[in-house]
Amino acid sequence: MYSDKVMDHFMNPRNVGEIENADAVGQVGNPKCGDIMKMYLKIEDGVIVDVKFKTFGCGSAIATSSMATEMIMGKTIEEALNLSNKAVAEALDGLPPVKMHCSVLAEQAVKSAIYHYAEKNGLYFKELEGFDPDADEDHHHDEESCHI
Amino acid sequence: MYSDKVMDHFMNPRNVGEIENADAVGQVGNPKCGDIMKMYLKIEDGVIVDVKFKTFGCGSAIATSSMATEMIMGKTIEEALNLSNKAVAEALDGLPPVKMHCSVLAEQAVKSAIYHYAEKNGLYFKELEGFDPDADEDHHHDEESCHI
Amino acid sequence: MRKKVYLDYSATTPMKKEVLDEMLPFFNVQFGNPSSIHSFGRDNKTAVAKAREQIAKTINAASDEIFFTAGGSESDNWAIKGVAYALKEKGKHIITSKIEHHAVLHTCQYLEKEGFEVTYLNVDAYGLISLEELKAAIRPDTILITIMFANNEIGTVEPVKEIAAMAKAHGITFHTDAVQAYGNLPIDVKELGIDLMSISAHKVYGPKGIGALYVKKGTKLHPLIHGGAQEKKRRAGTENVPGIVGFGKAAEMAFEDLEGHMESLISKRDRLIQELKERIPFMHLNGHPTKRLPGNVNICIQFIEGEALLLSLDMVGIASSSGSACTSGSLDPSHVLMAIGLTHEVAHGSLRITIGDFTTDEDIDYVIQQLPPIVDRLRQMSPLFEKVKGGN
Amino acid sequence: MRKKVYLDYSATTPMKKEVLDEMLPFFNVQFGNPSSIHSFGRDNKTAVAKAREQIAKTINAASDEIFFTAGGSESDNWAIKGVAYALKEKGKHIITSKIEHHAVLHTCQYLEKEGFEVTYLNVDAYGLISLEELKAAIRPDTILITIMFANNEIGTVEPVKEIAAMAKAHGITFHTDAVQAYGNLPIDVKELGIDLMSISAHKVYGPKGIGALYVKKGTKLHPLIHGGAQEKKRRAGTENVPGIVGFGKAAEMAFEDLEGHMESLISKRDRLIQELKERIPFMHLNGHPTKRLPGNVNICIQFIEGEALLLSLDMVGIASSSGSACTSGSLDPSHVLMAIGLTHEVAHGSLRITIGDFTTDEDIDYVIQQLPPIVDRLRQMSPLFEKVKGGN
Ligand SMILES: Cc1ncc(COP(=O)(O)O)c(C=O)c1O
Ligand SMILES: Cc1ncc(COP(=O)(O)O)c(C=O)c1O
Repeated sequence: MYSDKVMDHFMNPRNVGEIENADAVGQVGNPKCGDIMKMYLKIEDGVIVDVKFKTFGCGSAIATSSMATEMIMGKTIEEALNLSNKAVAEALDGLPPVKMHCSVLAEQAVKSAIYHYAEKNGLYFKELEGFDPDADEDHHHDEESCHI
Repeated sequence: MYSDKVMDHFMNPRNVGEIENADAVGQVGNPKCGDIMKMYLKIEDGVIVDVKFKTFGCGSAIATSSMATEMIMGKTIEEALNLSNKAVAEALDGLPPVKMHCSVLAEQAVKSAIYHYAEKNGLYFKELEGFDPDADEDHHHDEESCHI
Repeated sequence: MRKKVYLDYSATTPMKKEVLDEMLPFFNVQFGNPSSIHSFGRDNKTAVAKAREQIAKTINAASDEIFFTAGGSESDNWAIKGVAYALKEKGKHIITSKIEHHAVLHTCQYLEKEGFEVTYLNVDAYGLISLEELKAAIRPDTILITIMFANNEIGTVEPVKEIAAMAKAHGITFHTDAVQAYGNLPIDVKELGIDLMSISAHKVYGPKGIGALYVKKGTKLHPLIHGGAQEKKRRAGTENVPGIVGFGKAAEMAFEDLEGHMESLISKRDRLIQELKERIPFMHLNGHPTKRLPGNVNICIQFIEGEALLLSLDMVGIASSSGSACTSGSLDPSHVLMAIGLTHEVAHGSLRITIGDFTTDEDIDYVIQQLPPIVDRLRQMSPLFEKVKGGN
Repeated sequence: MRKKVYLDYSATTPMKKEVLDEMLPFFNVQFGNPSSIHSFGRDNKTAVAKAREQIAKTINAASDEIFFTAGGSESDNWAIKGVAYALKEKGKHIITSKIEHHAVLHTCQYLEKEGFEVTYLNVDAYGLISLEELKAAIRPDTILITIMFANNEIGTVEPVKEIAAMAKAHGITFHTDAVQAYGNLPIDVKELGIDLMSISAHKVYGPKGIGALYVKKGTKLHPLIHGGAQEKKRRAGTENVPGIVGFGKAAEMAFEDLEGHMESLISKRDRLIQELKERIPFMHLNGHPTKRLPGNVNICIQFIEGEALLLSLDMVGIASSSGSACTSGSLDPSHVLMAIGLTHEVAHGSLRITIGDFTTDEDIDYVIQQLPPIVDRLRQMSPLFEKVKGGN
């Protein structure tokens, strides 16, 4: 079902945990739908110098969180914002079709953290235009529609 | 499916053939329905001294014809008329339910032969009361109703 | 031991050893439910996918157009009821033929009781439907044409491509019961234009209790068995993994050398027909002489009755049938033999000998040697034959 | 080789060796079609009759009340649609519960689209239906009550006898899906008053792809699969002889010492529940503590998600499930867990461990040893657990 890479990142996830006094924290997902991702960033001079995550969710949710943290570590904010869910999935040698939404969550967790960071620091990133950190919650008014 | 007795009488039928100048001949059944029995009797002093049959039909039709000839051989006409289909079937150690009509045909073939004998010789047998040698044919106006 | 010659391949086939070998691990080693996430189940998902691919290949279908069922009868029921209920708002008229297998006929008759209308096409003396009659039967409310690929009793092969083309021209779904044709004739569903096709494993040296329905992508069809999400939610029930794996292997093997298989059967078939004709008077072949299943011999032997013939053959170890195996519970002559215009008397004397991959030339010789004296013996007992002899 | 512990017996069971041994000859030696007259077929008729008798005995039915199908799903579909269409002139209302298997639920939902009305009874926190609610749901046009014998996810055993009595008092046909109960609980269909009952072989160490429907004599029921005269004309299709023979043997074996089987499973089950409770905080048992299948353990482990749990267990060789195996294709939390009132969050953390005849005490020990650290590890990663710890 899962690639070896997914299983590796699930069994040995990188960067699990919290960052005390993180510069940016973002959380996406909904416990109703069975997955929540929380991302902590430490940012220095526009560069992500540390990142941690906590995830409640299935194997691929944990694996994509782990992979996403690896992919943005040491990157600039702009680079991190350009991280696409497809790139995360590809880095994991692919995900089963029903699990692609997990990679979307990972992308959004990063964006959400940076969104709050930008808000707090009065910064503007064109990559965040149109991004709504609460969009995911809204999706779920209809409980039937988790993971569409 | 069939008892050993049935298979024996089917594979080695007794009294197959015709009797030239038979005293009594009876035929019942209908080729449409897949079985015809023809019974030939030689009768002396009210006793059946010889009997032969020819049958077009399934295994149990042949076996019941054979068994019926054995059972009436040497018997008086009255005794032969009292031969019931159940007795024939029992003598064969039973027949499958769907094949019970074959034993009925055997009983009727005997009755039919004696019926014509009685007609020709102006005899009366109370056992034949109500017997209609053509009844079987009548059943089959409706082609669907072979072997009810 | 007494000689045993199995010549009833159209009723069912022995499973090939290679098929059994493939199946064995799935009974108690790799036994998991394919829907499960753990390793016992995951491997089986792969095994099922492989079998689906094996079967798809043999008929030039995509593997996601193959849906496993419990056999030919379920496939027929699913296809016919599935289309009928899915399209009932569009129309309620179905066209079929008079010589279909009971799995098709009785399903159609059931639908008649439920408010559908069914036209049963006639066939000619060979068992072929008429394309003109089919065309004339098509109505604006016709939703389904279901005509068998090849007949199980008399072996006649119907003009499937032409029927499919006509169905397509009128926007009507076309189903064909290919239970007998599959593995015995080349079938390219795309080239032939088939929308739905029923097949069954036990007719091609695979296991009993497993079949498939080919469903062309986009075909509207209600499920017959609702429930779990198996078979892409179109046919529920825990997958019969050993059966599916066995079917896959059997399918693959059946098409490894289809040409060779056909040639070998046809030559044995035609020799048997020829030799019997020369030895048995008042006998004739049912079905079409050439548009016919490679392994099918169906003859009527006059003045005697089929069951007596079967029993006598069985006593010398030859297994054959008289009419469809499925109908042997009934005593009415076969509806197929009636449809090709035989009288009841003649139809009662029908004998079907169907040959297959394990049939040898010696087996054919054995039948040629054994059948004529049996016919003689039974005719000597028959009051119908008497008259014929008298007339000689 | 890595340790492998199969604890998903409710999804499917490995076939017992004795069952396979019984089946083997029917694949390619005694392989005939039971409908055939010749010796290859005749013997198989006997084999099928024997299996029918074996199964009938286990539930105190007459053997002509047992009809073979392709599995539990087909049996459920047949029973429900069969009664619905047979009695639709009398009424179009059906009563079932919210915790039925999808084979029942989706069939009922299909019938709703076809013009029937269905009442889905609630269950309490244990998964038990309420007899009062059932009584209140009965209408003059109610034709069928279908309530499962025991639930496949949480193991709860329903008050079948009382339901049957109520159905009978109102002249309503009663069907029960006993796919999980059969072989794990004593079932006397006469004493319980059951009209129709679905069972499936692969849940009792028999083959996949074979099941049965018990049909009490006189029960009005349309066929689901029309065609040949098999199964007394009520279920068409060449008999899956090896499957049927295997089912017969498996049934016989399952009831040789049902008491012993139950005792052994219950003691392992209760020990596992107890030990896990002591080791894992924020965990609770789903389903009824005693009115429960002997082999069923179903727990919710808060703050973590079921699939992650399953995968982690799989990595140490433990096969288990989260919700019904059939529903694992979907990502929605199980409808059963919703029906007993769990929140989505909690339901997502469900784990079903089902034990069976090959489960040893060491297997139980292994789970007790392996599960708690896995839970710990996943909770350490969970943002939901964070808060709880904070609150401590
Ligand atoms: C309660 C219940 N009903 C029906 C079924 C369906 O049985 P099968 O998978 O044999 O079709 C199952 C198992 O999947 C079940 O647990
Ligand atoms: C033409 C045809 N259709 C359907 C069937 C039914 O297939 P099954 O017995 O696998 O259900 C058969 C064989 O019995 C058949 O010959």
